Amino acid sequence: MNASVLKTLFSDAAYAALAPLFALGIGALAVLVAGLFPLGKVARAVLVLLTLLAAAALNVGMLLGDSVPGLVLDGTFVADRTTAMWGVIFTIGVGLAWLFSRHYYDEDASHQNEHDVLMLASALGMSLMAGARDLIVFFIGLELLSIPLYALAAFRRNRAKSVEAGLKYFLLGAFAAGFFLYGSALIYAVSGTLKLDVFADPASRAKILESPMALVGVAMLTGSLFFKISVFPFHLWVPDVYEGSPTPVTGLMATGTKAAAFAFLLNALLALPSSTSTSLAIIALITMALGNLGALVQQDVKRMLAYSGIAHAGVVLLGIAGAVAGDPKQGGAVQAALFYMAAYVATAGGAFGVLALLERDGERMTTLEGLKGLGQRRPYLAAALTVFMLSLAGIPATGGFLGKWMVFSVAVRAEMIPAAVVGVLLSVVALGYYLRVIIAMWMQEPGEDSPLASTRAIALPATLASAACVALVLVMGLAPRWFLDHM
Amino acid sequence: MQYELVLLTFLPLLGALAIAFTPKGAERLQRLAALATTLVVAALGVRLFLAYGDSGSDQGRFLFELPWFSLPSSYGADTAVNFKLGLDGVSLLMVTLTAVLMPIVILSTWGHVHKRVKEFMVWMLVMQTGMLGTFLALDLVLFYFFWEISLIPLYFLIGIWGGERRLYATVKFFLYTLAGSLVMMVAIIWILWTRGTSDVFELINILCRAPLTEQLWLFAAFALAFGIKVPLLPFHTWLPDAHTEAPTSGSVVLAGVLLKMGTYGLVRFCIHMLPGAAVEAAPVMMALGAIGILYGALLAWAQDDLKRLIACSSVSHLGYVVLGLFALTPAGINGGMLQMVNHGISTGLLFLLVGMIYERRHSRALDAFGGVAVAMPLFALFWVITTLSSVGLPGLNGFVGEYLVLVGAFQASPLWAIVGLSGVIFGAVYMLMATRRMLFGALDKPENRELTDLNAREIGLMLPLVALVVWLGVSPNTFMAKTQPSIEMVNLRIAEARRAALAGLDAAPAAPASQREESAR
Amino acid sequence: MLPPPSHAWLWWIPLLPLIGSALCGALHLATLSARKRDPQAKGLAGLAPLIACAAMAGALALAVKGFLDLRALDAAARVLNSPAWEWITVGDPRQPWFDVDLRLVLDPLSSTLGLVITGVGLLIHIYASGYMKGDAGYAKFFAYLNLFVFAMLMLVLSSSLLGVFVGWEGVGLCSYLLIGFWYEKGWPAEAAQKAFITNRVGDACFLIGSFLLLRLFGTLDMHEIVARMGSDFRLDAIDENVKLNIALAALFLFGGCCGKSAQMPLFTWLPDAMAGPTPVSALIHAATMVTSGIYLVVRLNPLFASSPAVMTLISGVGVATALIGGSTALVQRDIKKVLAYSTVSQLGYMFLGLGTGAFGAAVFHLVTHAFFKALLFLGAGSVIHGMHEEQDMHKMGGLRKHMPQTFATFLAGAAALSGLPLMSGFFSKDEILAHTFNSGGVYYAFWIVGVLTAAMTAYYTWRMVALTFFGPERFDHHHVHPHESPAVMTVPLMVLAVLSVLGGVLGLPPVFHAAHALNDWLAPVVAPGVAILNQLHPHEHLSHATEWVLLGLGAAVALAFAHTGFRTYAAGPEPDLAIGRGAPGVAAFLGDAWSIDSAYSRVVILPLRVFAFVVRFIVDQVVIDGLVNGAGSLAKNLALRARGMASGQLDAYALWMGGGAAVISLWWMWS
Amino acid sequence: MNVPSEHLFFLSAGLFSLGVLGFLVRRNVIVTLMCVELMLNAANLAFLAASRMHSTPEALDVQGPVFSIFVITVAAAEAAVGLALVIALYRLKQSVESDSASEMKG
Repeated sequence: MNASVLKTLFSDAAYAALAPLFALGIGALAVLVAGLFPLGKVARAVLVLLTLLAAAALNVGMLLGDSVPGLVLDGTFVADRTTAMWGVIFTIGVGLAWLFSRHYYDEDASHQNEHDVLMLASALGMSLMAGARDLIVFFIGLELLSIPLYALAAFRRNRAKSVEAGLKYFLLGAFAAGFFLYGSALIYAVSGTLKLDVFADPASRAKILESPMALVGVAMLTGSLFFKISVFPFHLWVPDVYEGSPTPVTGLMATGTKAAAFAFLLNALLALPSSTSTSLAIIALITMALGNLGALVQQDVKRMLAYSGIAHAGVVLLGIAGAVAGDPKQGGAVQAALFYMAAYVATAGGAFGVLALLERDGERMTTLEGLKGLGQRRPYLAAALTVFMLSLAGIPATGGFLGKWMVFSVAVRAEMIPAAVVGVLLSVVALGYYLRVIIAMWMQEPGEDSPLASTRAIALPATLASAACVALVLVMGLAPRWFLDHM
Repeated sequence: MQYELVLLTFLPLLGALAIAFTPKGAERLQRLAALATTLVVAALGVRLFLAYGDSGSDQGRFLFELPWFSLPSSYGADTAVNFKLGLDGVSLLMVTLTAVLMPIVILSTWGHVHKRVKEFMVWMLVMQTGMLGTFLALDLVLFYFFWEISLIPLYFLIGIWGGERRLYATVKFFLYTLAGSLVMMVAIIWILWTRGTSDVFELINILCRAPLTEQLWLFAAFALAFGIKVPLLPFHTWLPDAHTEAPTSGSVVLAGVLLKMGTYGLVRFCIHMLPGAAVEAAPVMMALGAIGILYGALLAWAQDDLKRLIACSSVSHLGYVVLGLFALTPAGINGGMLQMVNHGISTGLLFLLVGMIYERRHSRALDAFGGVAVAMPLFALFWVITTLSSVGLPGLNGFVGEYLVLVGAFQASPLWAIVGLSGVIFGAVYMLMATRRMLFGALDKPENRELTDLNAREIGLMLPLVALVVWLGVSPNTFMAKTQPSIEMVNLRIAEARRAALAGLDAAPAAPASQREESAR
Repeated sequence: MLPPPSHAWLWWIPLLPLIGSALCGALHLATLSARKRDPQAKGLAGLAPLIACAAMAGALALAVKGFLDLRALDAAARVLNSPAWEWITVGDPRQPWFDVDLRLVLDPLSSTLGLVITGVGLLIHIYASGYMKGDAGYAKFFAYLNLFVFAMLMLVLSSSLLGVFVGWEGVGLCSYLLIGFWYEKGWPAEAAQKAFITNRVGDACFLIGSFLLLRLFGTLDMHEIVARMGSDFRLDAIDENVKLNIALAALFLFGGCCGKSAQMPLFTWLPDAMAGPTPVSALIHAATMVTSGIYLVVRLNPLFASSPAVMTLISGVGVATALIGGSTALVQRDIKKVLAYSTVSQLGYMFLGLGTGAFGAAVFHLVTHAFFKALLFLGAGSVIHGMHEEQDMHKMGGLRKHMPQTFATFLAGAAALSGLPLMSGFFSKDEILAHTFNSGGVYYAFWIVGVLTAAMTAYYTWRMVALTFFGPERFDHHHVHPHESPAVMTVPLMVLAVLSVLGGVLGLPPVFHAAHALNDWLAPVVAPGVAILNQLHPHEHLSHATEWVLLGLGAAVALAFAHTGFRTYAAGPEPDLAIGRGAPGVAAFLGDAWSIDSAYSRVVILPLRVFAFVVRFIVDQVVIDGLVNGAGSLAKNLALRARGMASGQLDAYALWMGGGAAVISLWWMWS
Repeated sequence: MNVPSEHLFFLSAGLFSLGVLGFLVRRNVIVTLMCVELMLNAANLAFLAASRMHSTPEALDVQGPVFSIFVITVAAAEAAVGLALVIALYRLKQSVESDSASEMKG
């Protein structure tokens, strides 16, 4: 390998493309190193914040800039407006999780530094996944995201639930990774390449997919991605892991991980033959049904939101199925999924964040019983959670509504109207449990054993984060033009 | 650009925001602020009504239009979704009714809302914005926005200030109505994608030429959403529950305005936008309307809870509206439109009255009363006037609408008109039964002896409505003259569709190219 | 066609009572608020009768002016037209799809009715100011009464069928309010409800009739309809389908008349309506409202005349109602009930006459009946008043000594009702029977029943007179002190007595070689119908000889049965008890008006009520709402089942994943 | 030595299946972890086999070997995290059976 090759590989465009990743990576290392020095809490926080802001700024710069680097590194990584938008979404997701984690681990505060590093590393993984045009790159990104999350899930290692969550996530995640690798190997065996652009040309795609081996490979790959985005029948880990993990981490899993997996899935769409659209749609509908039904009987709001997340994954998958079937609108599915996930990150991130805040008052606060009368005790928190619930339910004036609209639009455009109708009707079931949260907060008096009014003030970072989520959700619902134009 | 409609629509929301930031205990301030806001809105509404002449553009007046965002369409350019508000003959009466009814409703809360006043007023005002927006929106997406948003305030109003089974009722209401709306959403998505515009009047011009099968599918989706909202038999079961549990003011708004969103939608979209399908589906819709009249009346007759009885009577009365609209004759449509207003006024009054007696007696069971007229003669006076308006006595508002509906329906289908006519009889049966059991007879129950008659506030808030009852009954032309040009446009479309159907043609499918030209305007 | 609308003053005829009503209503409200401070306060309620009577007098004066104006015109041109109130306009006002213009039209028919309404009405108002004195709702009563007169005048003056309907329902409303005037007693409220709802059944028929007319003629203006019946709707110019539609319209309109005029099968409300104060019974349930059905048929006479089957039906219904009413009146103990069933019966006569095409005769009987039945009701009211609200004739007797003026006037009314020779009722009833006899065919049977009913009428009338005013005094002297009513009540009685006795001069039979004033007066109105009837089956006028025979027969029957009735009961009510002992079944059957009302309760109302509950509890709650709630519980059940999937076991989760991947692979390979 | 590539694929498929099966039936978390390793290495084998298939004597297809190296690296990291979790589990439950980590369900 000579210098000229390296020069073409690491061109200016490549540096530009990778700049956000560098920012995150350097930041993560810096925070890690900073842990060695007796720096104040604030200083370390500033460091994390700076890292995230830098990454976000670089992404936004790419989003608004005149030109984008495009495919770099021999076509294994892409940096365009879409990945930049994903990058913004990831940084927001991680930033939210980080902000809400500020005062979460009172008893484990000594490891806050490691926690922050892991979070930043996972952000790096997400960005890598979103830009990956090569299975190797994607795998590295995936593991860079997953391994920190395994650790984060079990971060409260003195609690059985947390460790159980970490273990389950880890084992099943590794299991899924095995599928991913084997699937990649099969595709590689047939096509002779690990780059995704081999699927871009319809002729070569058709040739590859003629081979059953490649089809099995694609199926295994898809299955492992389904695991990350929590689609039936790969979704079962989600409730347990979400429930057991520390709530800010759950928020991160629900938002960032899922968004990253979707980002790659949309890139990998080309690999899926249009004949799979029916099966994808059916899987999507089953996922929505199981997610919504599962949530319907939960008492713990965290677990309920886990199931709700499954259902939401089903919704996006329906859009993807539409795209696979043939969305006459070029890039429509990507736009829809981006918008949907952006709204979902703000919404679910905010919702888990509020739950994290409530949890400090005692574990039971995240149950429906514990939420009773919250509207009277803490009207602002309750109002924020209400907005999030309405957005999750897809009620207008929230980002969730327009996201739902756009995703179902994809299905309608692909003329999968029966699936779209069943899908929207399943979201009525979903409303059933979102309303229960609202009912508990506003319409029921606190029970006898409900927690008393908390005297603890809410920390500034969390307040800011919640307010930002509410604002984002509402802006996306009411004035979505900017987002739509940039997605 | 004219800002009247924006002001009208969002003034309540501003008021709500202002009230939200008042201190917690300042109930008097909150009540007065809400009242003041709604009074200003009512004044604006009346001004618009008066300024709305009987000639002018029929594609929306006082137009306000701002580009909002765009969504994909099957044409090169994206579908521009505009924030477009406009008033026309179809929405005029409903907008005015919404504006005028709200101060009355707010004033009525003095008597029955004692907890969490601030929140109550906020939700009431938010609801007004939602309702006005629904009626004024001349963009399909915007319409859907407001349509769904207006569910939330009522959800809270019933859920927080409702009766014993309020949670059941409010969830049922929300889920049921939403289920229908979501199917409509799919239809709207389809329209936007295939037609490349979301402007209501453009779509009205485009979709009437859509193939009949497509029209019928779209019709089914829209009619389901509106039918549930109306509510049309057999989708009505949420209504009695919601009404029974809602606080008085919630019931008044629900009956007075919210249900009309459904009938408004039927006129605006199912009939005007999809005339071909409307002509095809008219027999079914008329049948549902007519059977609904009878069914609701029988249901009401078998109730012992006063409020539930009136709720069931709503099913019956709205059956008239649907019967009239889908007669698809000028008389029927005019009657249906008028009947919407009439029902809003008279059923609103009935709910107010039930609320007033409930505040005093804490019971709504018919058996708990008897001889109330002796203790509360003024209450009895208002009740009887309202009852008569509700049963359609000539000279009061109910009659004109009912008669036009039946005339129109008879032209289209004597059978369903006669079935609907049974409502004239049964309407009297249940209303007079309720009146007799509550007002008349001996004042023999000790709890009833202590009842005090209506006070000045209660009389004052009902007087405007009673005046409307008489005015609409004696001079309906004041109102019909204004709506007439717009309804004439609907009639034209129906006539075209009828001709097409008679000619045995699938409503001539226009070439996509010409549609594009039209939408490109 | 109508003359130009130049008589705006016509509006004042109904408006004066309306204003009076509003003023009296205001007085009542003022009284109510005064009573809040002092429960015994009367406030200004005492002014109410003055206002009401003034309004009535004004209306009467205008009606008289109208009558005189009409008289001054040529017979063919006797129509006064008022400007229209454009009530309902659907579509462009210049070329509406459908419009209703309310205009008032005074012609000989509406003028006659208007005079009766305002004239008899005024007398009853005056009477009521004495009768109702001291009642808590004194002012309210006059507000209702004036409102009634307004509605009744709208009914007879409107040229549009919908205008008629305004009055039609308006009088129904006032009837409801006035029957239930003493609602705190309970049963008047029930009677009121029954009256309103039974009338509504008729009103629904009326509406169907109006729809059919609208479909046929494209207008609801009755003068136009009548005119067109003579032009483009001539029987020889239309096909069977149109004929059928005309017949249907006539049939449904007659259905409406059955409700309002208490004919079979809808007559059952009228006897119950006696729960109202007696002046109400006199005004509404004898003199005016119940005759609106007759008015409507006469007004639309060519329409009815064109459908012979409907005409026969009208006669049949009329005569059947007459028989049922008359026979029921035979055994009633309540004096007002006797009069009520008598009214039902007399209305039956009027319809019998209408069915034979004797429109003039029917109106003639309407007018005389208004006089004598109002008189009898007011007399009965005077008796009841004097007897401290006692209505049972078995507890009366010998009252002629205590209330001489009432007694004397009552006798005049009884004579007229029973058709004693030369009384007003004699001529009007005879004219109807003569027409029936002359119609031949099935009408002979009707005639026989008519004569039979006439006999019954004479019998029960004089039974009533005997039981009330003759025989031993059967009341408790300690508690009841019968007394004559004040002048304000007896003077109207006297006026009415004079009218009852002399009313016959309006329509002397041809054999008297005098002009039949009323028939001549009404001729322009009824001419189209009569022409059609003559065209359908021309028949000769009765010969003078036959007419003498019929007159004689009528007189003989009346005298004989009046005598029998009087003699049987002159000594007291024992014969009643004897019938009760001898033939309890018959007595009960007749006393209960042939058990028709209870049959309705069993066959119509009860099943409907049961059906309503079935709808509520089974159809609505179990089936429809069951489906809705079922969807909810289905979701919940499914959810509980789906829950088992998440067992918490790692290997189970992995199995799902592995299996899922395998299935997806196979699926994709296979498809 | 000229083993046909197909044989290598069969071997790797067998190893992978073995890993999956082991994952499914064994309860001991450490054994499960080993099974995962087996799956990863089966994939590695497949990568290398494929690489051999696509390589010509002139040009080696490096994608497969590169991926394998990454996989080995990642597997090491995974093992580190995994074993740490096992220790945490053991500290809390005194057991390394996966059954002991099934508190949350439903």
